Amino acid sequence: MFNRKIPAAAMALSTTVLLALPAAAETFRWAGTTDPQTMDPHAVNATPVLSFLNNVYEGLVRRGPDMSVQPSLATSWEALPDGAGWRFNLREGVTFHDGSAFDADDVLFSYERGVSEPSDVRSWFASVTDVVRVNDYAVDFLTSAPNPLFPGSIANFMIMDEGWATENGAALPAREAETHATRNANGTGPFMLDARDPGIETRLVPHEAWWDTAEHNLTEAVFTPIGNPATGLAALLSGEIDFISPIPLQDVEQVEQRDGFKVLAGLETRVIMLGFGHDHETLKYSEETTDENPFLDPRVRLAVAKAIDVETIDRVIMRGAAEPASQLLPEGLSGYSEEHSERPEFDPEAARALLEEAGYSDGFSFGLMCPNDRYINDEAVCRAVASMLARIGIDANVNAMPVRGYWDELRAGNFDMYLLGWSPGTFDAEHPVRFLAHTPTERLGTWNFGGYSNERIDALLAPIQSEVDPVARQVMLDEVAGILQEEVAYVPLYTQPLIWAMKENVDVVQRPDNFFMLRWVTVN
Amino acid sequence: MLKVDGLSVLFRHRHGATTAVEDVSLDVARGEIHGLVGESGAGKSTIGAAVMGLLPAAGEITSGALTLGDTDLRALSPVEAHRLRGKRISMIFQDPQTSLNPLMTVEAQLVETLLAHEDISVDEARARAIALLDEIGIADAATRIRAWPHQFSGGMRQRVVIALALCTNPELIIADEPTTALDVAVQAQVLDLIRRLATKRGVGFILITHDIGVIAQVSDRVTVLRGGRVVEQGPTPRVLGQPGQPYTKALMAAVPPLDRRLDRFRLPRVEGEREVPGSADAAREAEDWLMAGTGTGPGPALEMSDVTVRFRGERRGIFGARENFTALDTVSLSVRPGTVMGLVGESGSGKSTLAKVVAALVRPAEGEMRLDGAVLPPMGARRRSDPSRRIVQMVFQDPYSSLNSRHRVIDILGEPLWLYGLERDAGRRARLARAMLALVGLDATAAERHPHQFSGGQRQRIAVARALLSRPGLLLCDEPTSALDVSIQAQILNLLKDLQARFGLTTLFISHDLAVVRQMSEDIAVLKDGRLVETGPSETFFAGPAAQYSRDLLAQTPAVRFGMEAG
Amino acid sequence: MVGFILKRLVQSVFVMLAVAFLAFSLFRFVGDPISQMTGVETSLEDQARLREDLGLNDPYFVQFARFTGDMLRGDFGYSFRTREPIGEMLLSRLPATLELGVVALLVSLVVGIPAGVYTALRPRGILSQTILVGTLIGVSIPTFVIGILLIFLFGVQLGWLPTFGRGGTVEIGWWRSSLFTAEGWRSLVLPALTLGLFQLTLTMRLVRAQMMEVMRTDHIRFAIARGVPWRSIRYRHALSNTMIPVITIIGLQFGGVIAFSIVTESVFQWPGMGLLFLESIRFVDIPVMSVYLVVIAFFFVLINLLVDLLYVAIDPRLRVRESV
Amino acid sequence: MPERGRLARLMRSEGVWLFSRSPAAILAAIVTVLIVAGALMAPWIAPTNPYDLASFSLFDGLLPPAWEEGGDPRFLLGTDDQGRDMLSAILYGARLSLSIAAMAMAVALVLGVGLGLAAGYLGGRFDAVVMRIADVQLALPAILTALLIDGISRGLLPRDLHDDLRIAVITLAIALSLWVNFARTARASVFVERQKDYVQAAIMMGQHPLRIMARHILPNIVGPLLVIATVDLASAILLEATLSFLGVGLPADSPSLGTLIRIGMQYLLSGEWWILWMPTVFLVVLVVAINLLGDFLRDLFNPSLR
Repeated sequence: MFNRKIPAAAMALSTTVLLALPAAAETFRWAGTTDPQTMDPHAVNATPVLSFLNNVYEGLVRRGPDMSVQPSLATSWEALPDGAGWRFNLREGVTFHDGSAFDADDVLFSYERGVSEPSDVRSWFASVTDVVRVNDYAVDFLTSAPNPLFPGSIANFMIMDEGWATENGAALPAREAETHATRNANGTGPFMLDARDPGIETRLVPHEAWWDTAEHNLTEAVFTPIGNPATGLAALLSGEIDFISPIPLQDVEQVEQRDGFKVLAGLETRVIMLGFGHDHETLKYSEETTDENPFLDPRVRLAVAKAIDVETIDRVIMRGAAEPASQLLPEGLSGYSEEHSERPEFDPEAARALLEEAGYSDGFSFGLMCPNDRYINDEAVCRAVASMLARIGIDANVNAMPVRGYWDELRAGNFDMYLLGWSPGTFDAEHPVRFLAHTPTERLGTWNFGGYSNERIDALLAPIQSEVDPVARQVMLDEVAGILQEEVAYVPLYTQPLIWAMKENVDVVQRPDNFFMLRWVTVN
Repeated sequence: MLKVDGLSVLFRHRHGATTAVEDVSLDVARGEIHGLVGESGAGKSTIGAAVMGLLPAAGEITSGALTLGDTDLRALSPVEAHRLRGKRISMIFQDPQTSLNPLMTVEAQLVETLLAHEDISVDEARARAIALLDEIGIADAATRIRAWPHQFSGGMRQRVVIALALCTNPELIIADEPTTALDVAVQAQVLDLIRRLATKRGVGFILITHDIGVIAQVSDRVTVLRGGRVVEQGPTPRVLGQPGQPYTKALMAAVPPLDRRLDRFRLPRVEGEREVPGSADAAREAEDWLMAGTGTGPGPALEMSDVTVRFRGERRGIFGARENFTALDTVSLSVRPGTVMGLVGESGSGKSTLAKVVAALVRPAEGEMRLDGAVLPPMGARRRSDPSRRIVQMVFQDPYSSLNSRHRVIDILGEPLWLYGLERDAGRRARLARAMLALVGLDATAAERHPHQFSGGQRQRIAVARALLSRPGLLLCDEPTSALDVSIQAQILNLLKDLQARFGLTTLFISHDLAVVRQMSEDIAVLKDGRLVETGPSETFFAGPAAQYSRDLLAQTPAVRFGMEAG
Repeated sequence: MVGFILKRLVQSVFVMLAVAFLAFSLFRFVGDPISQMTGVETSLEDQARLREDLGLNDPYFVQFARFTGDMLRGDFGYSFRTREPIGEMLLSRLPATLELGVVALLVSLVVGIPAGVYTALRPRGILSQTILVGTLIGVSIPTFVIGILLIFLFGVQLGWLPTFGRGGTVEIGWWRSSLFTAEGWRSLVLPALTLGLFQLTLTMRLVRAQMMEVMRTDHIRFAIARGVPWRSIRYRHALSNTMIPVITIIGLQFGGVIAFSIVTESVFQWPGMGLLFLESIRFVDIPVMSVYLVVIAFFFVLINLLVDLLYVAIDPRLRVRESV
Repeated sequence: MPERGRLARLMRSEGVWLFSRSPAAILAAIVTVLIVAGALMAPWIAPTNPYDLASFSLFDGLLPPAWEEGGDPRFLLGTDDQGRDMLSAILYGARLSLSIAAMAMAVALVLGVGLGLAAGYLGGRFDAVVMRIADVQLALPAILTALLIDGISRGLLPRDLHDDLRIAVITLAIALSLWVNFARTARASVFVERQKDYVQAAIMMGQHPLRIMARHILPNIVGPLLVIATVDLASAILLEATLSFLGVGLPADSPSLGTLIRIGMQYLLSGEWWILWMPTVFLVVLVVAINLLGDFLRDLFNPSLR
């Protein structure tokens, strides 16, 4: 389901890696901006935590370098008759880090733990009605409706050892106080947790009895968080660390010019877009137009789309590392609509004409809300968008704020337009529709801050989720993409780049979901 | 021993340079105490500093020879000069409180000075230091030597300072106002000590002071200075007894005699003296205004019965709890209307506290005050609008801090008129203020200037004018002239006497100087450690004091007794 | 003595309570912790339940009472982010901040005092003027710029010193120190220099002004008049009298050191309490923020008390009571 | 009877003579006046208005200063990532920084001197309370005060009002962390002046305490306060820069010097050196000049040092 576009770099590398023989053993030091909060695989459903723990714990399935779903603790899986669910046949002879064996009981225990109240990964099992133990090495996941993507969607559901967890009082994820599993781990993954000093340093060592063949040549891996980007870059350039992600876009050129270092600039599966207040009767931050909300008129929204020159934003602010986006998910992911891969072209004259047609020839002012520490150069992009919109007469006053308070402001509707980035957890087109396009309810459309609502899209969601035939599913997804584009529900801008920097002698695999897999790292 | 020949010193500052000392010559023989006397600004300290080679940065010796024995002091290199200091010439300063390093024990400072000039062992140095302290009269020197400076009283500390200056047996000691900060009793002892050291050890002294009494009591020869020039020089009895120069005569006339009471100081005019009489009619206008206010009768009678003041003791260090300190102990006193009551006592006797109690600046623990029979509410009880706020006025001791340096004189004087509503109209207030300036002997142009542009004497005149502008009945004078030079003091005392007599102000005149009190007051009260020792008419007191303490006080006050003919 | 200390401790409790109240009032305004603690796909329902479980819906004063009650019992509560006991977190971060602070203060004293004395004794000297203006420029550049510059100069270009973090630490009981290894000291140099520079200028200017003042006092003039050697006049008489007021000011400055450490720790990724506080702000981890501030207030009050006691220890006028 | 310029005349005569003799003070004064004038007249002398989003375009982004190759004469000091002319951004930024610092200083002065004066004069419990509040304030790092006020204003004020009050929030935060210096200095000076006879005389005459404090004591303690004011003005500007670094500062589209430096930090290594160094050098020159003036004033008012 992946075509050539994404991620070329990763594809090329993955083939070479398999052939290279592990060279001399090394301690690999790597850094990132945030420290994983916890070692408990079910406590927090956030990329930094899941990415790190994927080196220690394993799920029934795992994603390969090209995001393809591969067997892991399950050797094979097949759909149960008439879409009742999926059967997973478990791998035998697998042992946890503390030596205890892996079997179906551990899967059942992990499922119970995953759907328990304190767990944060309950949403993965929304469609699961029951889990049945077939035998020691086979388990059935029964779903309320046929769910073709189910195996891929639980790639991050990591299995814990029932014995170890219950003995150490970690049967459930931590609610208020930490449990043993918060700072210790006992997974089946390629690396064992050797030392954990939260916020300072975490040390992993290879798990000798790992069931798969090790493609890395590391003897030890040490992770240290470095909050300040400039300090992180200095740490790399001074040779104290071997790898860091991300580095600021503007420093890519400098790092590449230095000998002994290299940069891997791919694309992350995250689309940055502008959202509107579809359910706002009036503008909330306008000086003069306080009695109506021009953005309710699709022509005004289209004018906004046409007024923004994404090429220049990419060239100047993103240093050419980004990729213009036309839909809510990046090109190349499953369910991407080729039909609607054209985004409205940059035409300020047409934009002004549209505004005139909609009756706002002398423009209006409004509030553009943006985070300043969430996405790459988010604040700079906001200011660029504002200055471009000002050129067609609509004045945005930008209010950039730290992300800690950003989501509350959006949930409270304190915006006229807002910047949002979305990375689909299931790497499929259904994910953004479920969270961003569906009318906001208790479980669905939870990130649809603007309150966009379209009966047709709401109606299509369930069939998309349960349609087994990929062609029929794609037709429905194309229709949804068409509606969103035609109504300009959101203005997708670009797919965010993924910038990893490392020493010359380090080879890694860059996956678009920004997961860093130690098992593909070789230091030569 | 010391020979100064034609010394001139120049001070450079932003307006160019002024000559502080001009063509001064004097010599000091072994064992001789040579007095240097003159009013402030006469250049006495400058000469002392020049001899020591310690002139401030802006100062410079332009001419003259300074020789000590056969060493030419001006030819010495800085290193040689510094080695000479302490070895052959030493110096003593005025305020014992600040002359000793508070963070070093007396022993450390003595031993350090000794070792600086003689290579002897530390034990030897300590032994000599202890012997020296014994010699200058510090009891139990062996243990007292290890004490810190703040553990000594003022007088004892000055003895330590003298010991420090003496310990390297210098040939000459320059004492710059050594006794000015001391009480009369302690002053007498220190002067005796200096006398003894000069005769017994043959040490030469240059005694710099503005107090003619001190010069008379202890100096062998004296040089009278004015404006940096020598007015007269010679043996003390002759110079002070039969002054040749008019300035010396005027100086002697201004010294308040202890043996008799003058009705008024007769100050002969001395050429060059800038006496600016206020314009007569302006003064009369102020006089009429005052007369209209106070009416014909004399000022109110002041009675104080069993007034006691206790201060919460200074928290002596972090460790001890506070113990209370009784400043006044059941003092009962009455001042007859329209008369001057002199209040005398050593520092710490509580005389200022008494004035502050009357002025409601200090809260009495017990006791009662009455003004013409009516209760005078103490501090805390006396509301700001109470009539006594106007009737009771005070002139403070330090002329430099009793006037707000940021206000013009016209504002300072206008304040009481405005505050007590004596004169609503601003224009009238200004006129009245100028008139009052004339009454106290200052010209009207003073109104526009700031306090820092006046001399100490002029400032006290302004302070008196301020007091008068509230038409007071009772005037409290807390040592009004002790910070002034003798001649200025005489003028201010004359002013107070005239004003008191003319307007019948009841006055409480406080001083530590018996001679001054004798000139001012009809009645006298003597305070010691907060208790009233004696009270009564002053003439009978001075004829023969009843209390032994009073007699000692009178005996120790240095008096100019050279059979000088009355002024 | 005991009375004095008791009185100060009572006052310190009041100060800490006030700080706790102020810190806790942050609870309402800095942002919603729940959105930081849960993932992207967590349903609103789950978020609501988490908020209820953590007692965040209780009225403000109930939460504050619970917070102070726990504090008094020594239970500092748990971090929203890592669920760790906050007492333990702060204890593990405390040595880093204290060591950095003390070394920075030492740097400012060891360099500041001699420089202050030199510029006081030779006010017009060329070297003095350059020192004065030089340190002024140092103080005028924002701390974080200086930090980054030092990192790039000494860490990247010259490679002499580590660019971040705290190497070579040795565990002594719960106290993790970097003072016992060369590596530990190497990682301390740059942060201590950055943090110390501001204090250094302040100390130098203070010593300079105070020294010039003392050189004019009577007892110094009397010492000169006694021919006491210049070296003793300057360093024994003058300097000791200079140090007394300087010590109190430096004691107060230590509070400033802790405040500035937030910036320095974030630039050098120095695992101290300042960095923890910054991260807790970014993550709206309110219990950690509140406890940090109360602990800082406690340190501040403790330092004030120590400075007062030091003052007494040095100045005999306060120490020895009886007078003759 | 308000006393008008006399105090100033007194200072000037003495000050001018001293001023003329110290080259450092003259240089510092010239620099400060130039910068303040430049900042105040920014709208007229700056080539473009960096706050008007339509006046610059992204195409001109990251241009080096005019004299460098690749530079554009229109932008003398080059442009930032948004294509904003650095010179105009610095002038406007300086204007914003100076106005914030000055306002914060004014508030800190009034609050600090008011409380310090009253604490020193009244003494007793009031003094203890004020000093304890000062302790609390000193214990709170500036960033926390900024956060607190920012949070409170966000909570209490209507949303849109909150945004354009951000400047007021930062000013108040800086003022709150500076008033303690004034309070302590004023209190110490009042202890000294209170014992002097002219205050005792005023008390004895029955003048109203407020009048004694305002007309008598305050004019006499202006010296030390002025010194503190200049030094604190410099630290106020620096504090604003640090708050911006910690992400609590001003919004990016109306940048102050501090925000410009924060943005510049991101380009420290990436070759666009001028985005960081132009504002930083400008800030350093300004702060050094103000500090030198502060030193000169301290010497002027501290006669013993002359």
